[in-house]
Amino acid sequence: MSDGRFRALLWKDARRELRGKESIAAGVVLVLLFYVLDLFAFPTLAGAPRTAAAVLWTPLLYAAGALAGRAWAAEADRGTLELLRAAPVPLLSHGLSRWVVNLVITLALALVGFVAGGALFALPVTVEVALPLALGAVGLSILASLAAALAAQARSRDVLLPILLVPLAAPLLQAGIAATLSALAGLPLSEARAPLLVLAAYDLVALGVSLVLWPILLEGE
Amino acid sequence: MKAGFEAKARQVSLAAVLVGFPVLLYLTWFVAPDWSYQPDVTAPLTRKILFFHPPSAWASFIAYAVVFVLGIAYLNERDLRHDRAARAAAEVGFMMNSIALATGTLWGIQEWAKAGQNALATVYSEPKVLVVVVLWLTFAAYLLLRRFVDGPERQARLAAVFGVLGFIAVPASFLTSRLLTTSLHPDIAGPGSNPDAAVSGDVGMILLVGFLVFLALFVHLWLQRLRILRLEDETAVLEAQETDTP
Amino acid sequence: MPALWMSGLRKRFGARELWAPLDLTVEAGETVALLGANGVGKSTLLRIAATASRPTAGALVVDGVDAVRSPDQARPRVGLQPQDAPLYAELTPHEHLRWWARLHGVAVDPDATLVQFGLAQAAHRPSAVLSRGQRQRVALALASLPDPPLLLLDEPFTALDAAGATQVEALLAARRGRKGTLMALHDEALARRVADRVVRLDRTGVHPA
Amino acid sequence: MNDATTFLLAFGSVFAGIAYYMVWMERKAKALEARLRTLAAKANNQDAPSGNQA
Repeated sequence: MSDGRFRALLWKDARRELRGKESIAAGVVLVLLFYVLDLFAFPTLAGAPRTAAAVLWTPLLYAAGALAGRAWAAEADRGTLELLRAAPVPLLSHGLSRWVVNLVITLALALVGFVAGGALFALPVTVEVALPLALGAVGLSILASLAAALAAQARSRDVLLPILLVPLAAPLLQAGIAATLSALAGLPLSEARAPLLVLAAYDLVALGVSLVLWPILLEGE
Repeated sequence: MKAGFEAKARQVSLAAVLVGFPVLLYLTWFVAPDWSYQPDVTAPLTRKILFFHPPSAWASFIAYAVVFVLGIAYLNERDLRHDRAARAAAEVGFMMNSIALATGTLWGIQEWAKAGQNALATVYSEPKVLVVVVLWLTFAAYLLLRRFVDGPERQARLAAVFGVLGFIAVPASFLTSRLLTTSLHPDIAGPGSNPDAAVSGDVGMILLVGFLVFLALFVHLWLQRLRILRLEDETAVLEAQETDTP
Repeated sequence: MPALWMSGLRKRFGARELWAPLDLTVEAGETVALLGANGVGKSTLLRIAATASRPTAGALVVDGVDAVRSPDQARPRVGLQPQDAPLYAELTPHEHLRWWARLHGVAVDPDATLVQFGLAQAAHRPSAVLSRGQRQRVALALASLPDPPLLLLDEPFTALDAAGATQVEALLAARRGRKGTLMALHDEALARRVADRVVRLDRTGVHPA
Repeated sequence: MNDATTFLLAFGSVFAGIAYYMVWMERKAKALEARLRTLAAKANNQDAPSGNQA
């Protein structure tokens, strides 16, 4: 499929997300909400690396799911999936173009969380902390897009989406939190090689599997 | 014919279960090493759950593998019979998984309560138990997804897709926790004398018997559940025809 | 070579078989109207022809391409106006046309097309604010934009005023003799007036009406 | 919970649960098969006498 057509799809998905700017704004507010909640519970996170890891990862997991869900729900509700199924491109490209837009948004939210963590709780603003979040954001955007496309075709999709996403994201969260703990303990990147490798490997596996699953997921009855 | 083979397999697995469980009980009670007089073992009786928790957990892993394979079969051949078998396997697998989770929790509380740690958190962060929890969440999500999707074809297709994703996530979660626990969580390494770590001759043999019994139980319950689902579909068709004809 | 050739086509939802195996041919240049009661599966038949839905069994050839074995090759040869004319609420008709043209890799003059379909004043308003009739016209413009060998219209006249109806008839006239068109309709009189041939779909298959 | 009660609770609930599930399923299967026979029988005698093939 020529990349001109893929760029056309990217343009459509990006235009829909950026036109309203709602989803970026909603995502940022959603992430910051978690940090405000954390303020209630933890005046400081110094000396509490495990709590800090949870503070960094929970908003990312939830926001990635919510935003991916919003985009797919609109497609399902308005029947525009029917339009896409008649478009002269393989079904896979619709899944991928939506994922790429979702990836950019999820990375942006990871950045927001990263900065908020540094500003509010003086968590170290270092590559060691940033890299796991970035790798996690990549994996989460893939899994959230797939879970959202599943939930969009089911009833009570808002409840179902996190239920579908959490088990799939378990390895990501385990490895991500492990890498974050190593970073918060001030250890250099080389110390966190194992969890970072797991993160990167799981991202690749998720992407590979999504290439096979997208056409099945978006197929018309 | 397939149905004949299925009925026979159902009877054979039932026989295996009816014979197997008493044998397993006997082995657990009399042949297993008696831990009641060992100093650090506060719950000798409960430790005998050891012969039930791992076997039911392994049976639930097998169940999910069956769900995965049948999901792939459905996606290739789009034959709803594969999907019906996958659904039966998932429901029974979820039950097995719940048994594994319940027995694991009870055993963990009793076994590790003495160490003064927060028992449940320690129990569940142990890699071997954590994977049972993750699989339990995956099964729950799979069954909920089926419940919330209308239309047999759509339900079969989406369940198969989630079946594939879950089949990758669960082992990945186990490998991740196994890989990272040893390196980063020294303080939560399981209790010193982890019973199934030092698997002596008898314990190993009984564990194997336990696994075979639970496997036979899974096969029987799966085929029985499949029989019920098939009968329900057939009656639904006949009832539909009954209302059609004037 | 026919624009659409269906033979022994079946579609099953769970235990329900929509129709007995059906055959349908739309010659290149022929406009066929498909009548049928609600719920008999007219939309499903059109979606199968557009490769947006998989048939349970049977042969489906679109403009010479086996659409069952290679749907991706067949799909660019088809234009589908889905039921209820779905559009992206955030995008304007103008953006829809430019986007669809780029997807098909064809050049288009959005403004001229919009004028042709009577959408000049709605050209730059988000589709969310358009009326049902206006959305219908945008969907028609999209489906017919690449002048596909096979055009599939699902209830094209619903929610259209007199001007809209004449635009559809103009579109059909422009394609008659050149390209194949299959329309799902309710009104038999209208069908006889605008189509070369009228067929009826029911549980037993497709029959001349 | 002392040792003995946990043990009995665990083993008891597991066995009771499995046994109940097996009995329930067998009974349900039998009921469905009976219903299927009556439906099939009704469908047959409906077709047979009047002989109206669908």
